[in-house]
Amino acid sequence: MRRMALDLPLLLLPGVGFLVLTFGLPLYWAITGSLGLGADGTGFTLMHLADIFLETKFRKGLMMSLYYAIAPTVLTLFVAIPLAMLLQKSFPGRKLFNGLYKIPLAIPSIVAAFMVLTLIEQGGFMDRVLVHIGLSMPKIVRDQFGIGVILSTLWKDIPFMTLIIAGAFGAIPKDMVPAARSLGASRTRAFLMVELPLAMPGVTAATLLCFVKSIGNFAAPSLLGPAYPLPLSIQMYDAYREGDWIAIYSMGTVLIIVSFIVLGAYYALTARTLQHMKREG
Amino acid sequence: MQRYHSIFLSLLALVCLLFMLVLPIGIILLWSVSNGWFPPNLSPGDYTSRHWAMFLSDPTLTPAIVNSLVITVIVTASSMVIAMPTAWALARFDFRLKKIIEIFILAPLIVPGMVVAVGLGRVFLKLDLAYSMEGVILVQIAGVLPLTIRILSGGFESIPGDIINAARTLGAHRFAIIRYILLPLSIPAMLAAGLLSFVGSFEEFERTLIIGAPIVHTLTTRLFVNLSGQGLVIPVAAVVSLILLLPVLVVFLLTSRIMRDDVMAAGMGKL
Amino acid sequence: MQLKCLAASAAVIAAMTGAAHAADVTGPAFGDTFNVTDTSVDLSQLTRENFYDVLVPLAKKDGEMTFYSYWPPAPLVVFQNQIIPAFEKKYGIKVHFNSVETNVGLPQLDAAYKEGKPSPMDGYFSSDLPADLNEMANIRLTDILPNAADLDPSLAYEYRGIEHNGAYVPFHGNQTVIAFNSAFVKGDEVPQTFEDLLAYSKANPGKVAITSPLRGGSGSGFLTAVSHKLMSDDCVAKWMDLSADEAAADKLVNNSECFAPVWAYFNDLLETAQITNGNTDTLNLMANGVANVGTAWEDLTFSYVMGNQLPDTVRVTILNGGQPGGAEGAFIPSNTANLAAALLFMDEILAPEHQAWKLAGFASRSPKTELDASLIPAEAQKLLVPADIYEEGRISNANPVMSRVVRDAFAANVLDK
Amino acid sequence: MPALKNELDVLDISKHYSGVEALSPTSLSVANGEFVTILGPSGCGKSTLLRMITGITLPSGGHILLQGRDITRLPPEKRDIAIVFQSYALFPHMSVRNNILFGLKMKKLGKQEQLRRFEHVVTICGLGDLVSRYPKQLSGGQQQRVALARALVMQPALLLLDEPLSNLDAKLRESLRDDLLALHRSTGSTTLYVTHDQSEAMSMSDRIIVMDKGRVVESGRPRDLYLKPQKRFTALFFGHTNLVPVEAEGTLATLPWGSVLPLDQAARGKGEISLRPECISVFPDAAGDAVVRQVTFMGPDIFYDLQIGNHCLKSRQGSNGVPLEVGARVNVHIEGIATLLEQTGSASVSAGAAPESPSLEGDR
Repeated sequence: MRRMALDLPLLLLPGVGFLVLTFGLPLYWAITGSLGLGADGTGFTLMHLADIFLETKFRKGLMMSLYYAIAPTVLTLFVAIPLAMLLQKSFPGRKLFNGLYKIPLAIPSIVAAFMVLTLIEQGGFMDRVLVHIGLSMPKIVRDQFGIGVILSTLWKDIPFMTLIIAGAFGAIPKDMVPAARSLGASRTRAFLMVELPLAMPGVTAATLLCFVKSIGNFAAPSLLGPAYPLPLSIQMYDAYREGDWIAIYSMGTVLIIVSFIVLGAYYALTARTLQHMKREG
Repeated sequence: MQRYHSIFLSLLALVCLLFMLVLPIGIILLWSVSNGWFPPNLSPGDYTSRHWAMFLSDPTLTPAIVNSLVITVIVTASSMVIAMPTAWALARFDFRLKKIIEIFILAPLIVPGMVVAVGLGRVFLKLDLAYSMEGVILVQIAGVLPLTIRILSGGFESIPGDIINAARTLGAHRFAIIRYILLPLSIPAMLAAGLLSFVGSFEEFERTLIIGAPIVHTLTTRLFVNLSGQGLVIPVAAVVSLILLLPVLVVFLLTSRIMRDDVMAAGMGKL
Repeated sequence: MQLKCLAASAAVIAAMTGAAHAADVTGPAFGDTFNVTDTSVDLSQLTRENFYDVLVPLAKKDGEMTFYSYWPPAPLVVFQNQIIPAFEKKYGIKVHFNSVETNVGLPQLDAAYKEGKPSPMDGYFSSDLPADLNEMANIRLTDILPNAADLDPSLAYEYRGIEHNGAYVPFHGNQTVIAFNSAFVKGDEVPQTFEDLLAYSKANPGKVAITSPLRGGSGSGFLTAVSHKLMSDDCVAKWMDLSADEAAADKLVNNSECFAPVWAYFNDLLETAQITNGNTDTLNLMANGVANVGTAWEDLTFSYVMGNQLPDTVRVTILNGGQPGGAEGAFIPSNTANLAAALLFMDEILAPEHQAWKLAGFASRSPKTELDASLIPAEAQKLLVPADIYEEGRISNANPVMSRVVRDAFAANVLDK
Repeated sequence: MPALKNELDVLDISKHYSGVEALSPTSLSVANGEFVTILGPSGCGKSTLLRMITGITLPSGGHILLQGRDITRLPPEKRDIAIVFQSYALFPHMSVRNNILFGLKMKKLGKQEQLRRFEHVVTICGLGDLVSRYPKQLSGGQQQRVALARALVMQPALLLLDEPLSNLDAKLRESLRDDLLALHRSTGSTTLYVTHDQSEAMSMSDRIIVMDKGRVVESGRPRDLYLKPQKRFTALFFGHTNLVPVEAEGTLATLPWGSVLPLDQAARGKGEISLRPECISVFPDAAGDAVVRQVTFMGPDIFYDLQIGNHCLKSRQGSNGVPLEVGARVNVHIEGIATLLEQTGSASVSAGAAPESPSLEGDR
């Protein structure tokens, strides 16, 4: 026991210490900077933060950031869960598919956005194919709903989420479904009442990860999104180019707050179910 | 009936792969050698290697590739070394602040890289780390560390405690346990974490740009200008995309043969 | 040879007698004091005449320098393939060249300056200037560079509404234009006025692409052009007042009726025209045959057509009333570590042979009065704005504060609708 | 047609996976209220058989009838069969209460009926204080009882138990074995029990079906299988035995050292018989033809390893007498009637397949 008391801080030190220095400190500066403290500051004020909610372009930008994060995440869920189920089954070529479907994970998101652009833009490849059968592509690039952005985010998110959820399904003890079936649950009900709840930790974690990956998404909205409103990620980059540190810190702080609220909600929601499933009980 | 079913699934998977992977990559391949490709043509009317030649003869490309590889490898290796003890502590010990520490470790995934990089950039200037490889490596490690810790600790959790006890009773000391028991058993987790770090570091853009560019360019920051809305010339962007695609794809395909999905999924799947 | 002797003696005389005179008339720095951190060069003694004699030995001692360039494809090649090799050969000074996305070097410069560190670049060809010129770039380059003697005076001291007093050496002349595909837009359909453009858009919904002023220069140029044409003279005068501050800008833009016709025009136009994410986005739409008319940069359109990324039926014009043009340039940060080399390089970029090379190859118009578009091969001439329109068509910009306020107001009054 | 009194009839059912036979055509039946055990080493096909009976896997051939109804192709939820898995397969995200109620809810039983059955099963399984706990908060034995309760509450036509005791420690296993039997008697449920533990099988079953390598070796009452196995495999699988070569002549068998035993059936030629250690008595005799080579004290019993001629014999005696010393000469007396083992079929028993140590423990 005495050894553990000594070991633990030593073991935690490299990872946690590194993150405190390279992440905790910048975070602290960002938050103090947004409050008007710190190097560029003019004294404590909440105005910079309030601006994000008061100024139209920031407020709409925040909404847009949330939209670009939530919409694809929700849509991804609907595709990734069936896909993860599919991967539990055996069919000819499953191995190949299992190897290849993850490729988008390795493709930089800006390349992904570019590929989506060449495919689905008006006058892009799909459009040219459709022209030959007398149809034309609807406007889904630069459209007000950001469909192009969402498609390109989906392209990267679906394999990511499928991987995690397939892992979660794969980890369910093999007798669970037969047990439910023998107790009278149909295939669907066994899925809804046993498999899905058991895979839920994986599903929620995947959802959270997709959400946080998308909320900072820069490339796709920049290439495929509507010209207005611009999500905070792009506005931050613009502010950086203009050397507007305060704006970066304020937008950053708001994004941090939003993300932490989501993270907090996630833990609050999952804490109870997780607790029962934990080994220690 | 069963047979019918599985053939349908195969077809579906095949169509998905064709449409989602082969088609987009094929099209940018065509674009990269196109010399004028206007609608309604389904293939370029004329071909040229000009766009490739322009890039491959660019003297700044080689240093960027070298930087990318060096940085990516160092980031992957160091994040592994840094993550290992912490991941072990999180996997094996129960302590009061565990939840807090877990959340803190996850947080860098959530906070936009720009915020971190801008803050660090100022300090790095003071420390003469700005525009240096060291600086870029440090800031990138901060980005890949959370997932590395998660996946490794997931892997460590799955090592039965009895194995270690058994090794102890057989006279293994701490170092021997690590060397002969823990390392071999955590190879799948290390592989999964390493792959994710590799990809993450390679495609990292915001932090590298702010801390390193333009003195230290990686392939990604070097080529970003050709892909951003400001400078997007499609054939050039196509060449750039393929150049960016190649290294990660090669690494990915190589490792995916020996990589275990469940390990990667397990690490990320329980936050 | 003889000429060189002459120049040298002139320099000596100038150095002996002309110091006081130079400070009065063509003082090298626009601040009263120099705050360059590299004191190896005595800027107060530097003139066009003694330029090379003083600098070449000092620059050779520097031995190397770093130059940043922002991206437009043509100037990149011009630096990489033309100017830098020539410069390195001539002086034996190594140039570390970095291409950066638009102006990301500026925050780096700003950060380095605040930390008291040397600037990451010794010269920077950027589309924007540091905010605080007095502190960060205050050398009157256009008055001391020998190759700057024949600069177009309208470009030598002012850029996009910023009075820089010569700290920003114009390098690459550009012009915002309306590009159109002459295969589809024929004869009298070609818009000549803003009304024409509106009418064409209404008749051909979706066929006009307007770059978002938030995302690209051709868009903000178009916004400037519309404002210039549609606002009353009184409003235009207030708007173009280069000394306008935040309050004045806010008053004019948000609390007067001046911009009402501008917003009305855009709101009308954008009912049928589409707004794009950048200069190249607009051109790509035209290449895809989705748009027939779009806002663009003259040189970018030129290089697109020359590179087969746009059909060779695309032409450019300037609408009646003028569209903004100017010359992007380069500056030397006050915290450069290699001042002498940087000064020499700034001079090099204005050398007539380089300027002619890029003009002929990339329609990158020269700010030097002696070089005009006639250097461009005849078959490429058709891709430029016709000379008669060009001469009258160039208008200048409001100052940056004003431009930003107008841009935000555009977002609120047009894009947000 | 099968007789209708049988609850379960399995007719020539078989399974092969991509050409590899996991189960040869197998038939068996379980009568109403009967407790039948399938016994065999791991990998003998018993789990496959069980999974087909529950409907988790579909058979490659043959039929399964439950109460005379063909259920071969019915999905698991439509069969009136409940199963207790070796892993218990308790739903970790549900409390004990919800685990038990799960099947009743699936069957959409009335609330009253649900409650009645729930309380009954909670009582008989002794789960009173545990109902609001979660599976991970229970001990192994408690989990096992919950799994059993979850199955029993369905009042299934057939209850399947798949090695339900194998994850428990020895002491618990024994007490739960008794509980299981008591439950079986009180509910009268028709039960098919799968195990690899012969002592479990013998102590609980009305009938045992011995399986090996994907086929049934033999079946019968525990006592018959133990004392009069027909197959070498059965003889070896049930505890300790002495396999002794004999010469049969009529109803007499001559052992290698000259002793003669009666046979239950007339036969002729060379053969092999199984002699249980407890059928071999030893008496100290300085002129005896056997020598004690090893003495193993087992508490209630003593095992003597004897050498007679060049054969070894294991004998089991009560430990209340005066123990013999190693090296003592003894006389051997063999009781009972021997059965010649069939040499065909699954007679080849690999050394590892006979579970020696559990049998010693279980035979006390």
